[in-house]
Amino acid sequence: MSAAVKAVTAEYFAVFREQAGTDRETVETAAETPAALYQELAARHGFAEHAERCKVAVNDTLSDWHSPLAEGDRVLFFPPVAGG
Amino acid sequence: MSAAVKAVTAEYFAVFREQAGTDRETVETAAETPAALYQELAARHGFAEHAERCKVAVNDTLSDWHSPLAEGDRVLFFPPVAGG
Amino acid sequence: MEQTARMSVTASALDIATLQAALDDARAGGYASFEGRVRDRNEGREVCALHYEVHAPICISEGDRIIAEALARFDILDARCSHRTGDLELGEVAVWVGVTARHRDAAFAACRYIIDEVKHRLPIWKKEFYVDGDSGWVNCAGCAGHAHPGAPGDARVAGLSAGQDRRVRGVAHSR
Amino acid sequence: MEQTARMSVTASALDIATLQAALDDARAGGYASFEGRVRDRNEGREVCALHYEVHAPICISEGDRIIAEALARFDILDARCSHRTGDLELGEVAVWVGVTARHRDAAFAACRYIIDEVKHRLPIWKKEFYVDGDSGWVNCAGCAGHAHPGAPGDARVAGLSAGQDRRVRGVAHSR
Repeated sequence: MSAAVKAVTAEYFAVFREQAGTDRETVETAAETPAALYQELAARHGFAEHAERCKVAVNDTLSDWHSPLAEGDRVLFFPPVAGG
Repeated sequence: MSAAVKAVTAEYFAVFREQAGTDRETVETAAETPAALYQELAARHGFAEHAERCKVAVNDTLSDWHSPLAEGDRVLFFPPVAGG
Repeated sequence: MEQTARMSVTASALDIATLQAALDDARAGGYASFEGRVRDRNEGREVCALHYEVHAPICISEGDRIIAEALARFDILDARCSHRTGDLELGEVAVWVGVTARHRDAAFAACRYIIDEVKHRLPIWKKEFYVDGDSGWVNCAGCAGHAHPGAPGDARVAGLSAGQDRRVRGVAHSR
Repeated sequence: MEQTARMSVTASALDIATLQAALDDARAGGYASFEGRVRDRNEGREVCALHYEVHAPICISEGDRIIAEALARFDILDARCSHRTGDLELGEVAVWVGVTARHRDAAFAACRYIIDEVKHRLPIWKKEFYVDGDSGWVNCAGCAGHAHPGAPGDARVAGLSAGQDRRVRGVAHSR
């Protein structure tokens, strides 16, 4: 697993934004997917939600958690919605 | 069947009113129920609906077709409603 | 001492904002409503106007009974219904139902229940005027089969010119 | 060349009369609508205000997709949805759905479909402020069990003060 390190922007909403203490940050990461990136960031910021209850968008389009990440991507992390 | 003849008022609505050519009339009848009265009046005015598709009210209260009729009752004949 | 009716009948345009305001309730998380309107065709014929004939006292008492049934059956806060009478033009609202509830499940279910029952139980008759100059009272061929309210093909027209042969079980038509 | 969105997001009070007027259609025999409102309690706690956070671009694109699904699935004429963002007070309308159809079956079914999907798929988060001074983001414990939208007990609050131990499958609460 010698994946290249890339710079991406992580954007946070609602409870993620409050827990991260910011609405966006630039991250240097070897993560190849939004799922892997989420694991890194959840550990760093203490996000309590499993990814399967959340959604992710890449460059303002809803995305699969296992799509490939590219240099410069904006990755939006959406906590569970209000639902009911 | 030597039922006493009584005077009742028949009131007609919508297609019944148009077919009877009046909205109400006084009727001398031996009919003991609204159902029997309807048969008389349907024959006279050419009402085309079966009573089971219609409703009847006596003195402004929805009534059973087989309730007893009394002298002076106002009997309201309701053709089928628009439904759908 | 009698409670104000939740059902109303009116000869002028329905004032839905006012009707709806009577349902305001801080406990309400959901408000479901339905408007039945005069549309430009029915059963394939072009409609240009509509006349509703109503027996108001029984409309109101039976409409109130329907709403009381909805209040007993569903977890709703309140409900109202209002129906027009007289002459209506295309696009006008003929009937309105509004329901408030804590949650939307009950609001939707009760709103549907009320409009279905109103359409089948209230003494309200609809006379359609067609672009071709004809007119006729709209009947409900499915009234005996009440289990399928609103099913396509439910509405039929009993024309005024048809004769005695219409006196058959079911409905025959002038069309 | 892009078609105007049928979904909208707005920071000011929803102008339902204008939203509804966009749906006027002479072919419409029925109009079904739903309003979701801020209510005074949720899960037994007294609510005094609400804040909605929204990701508008995806709200609009995904909301439009939901309405397109409804147009394909149900025999309706048109539909619209609008959602508030920002700070709301008790009783204010947070979300509105309106649907026109020739017949009410389709109008009700599509209205229900749209509000259910909107509540579960759009990136909209609700923060409740309670009378006791506490606040929290409202989550949906049933999101994985999407089959029971709106079921009682669906909504849960993920409080802001809870720690790492909340990182379990399902939801843990600050209450």
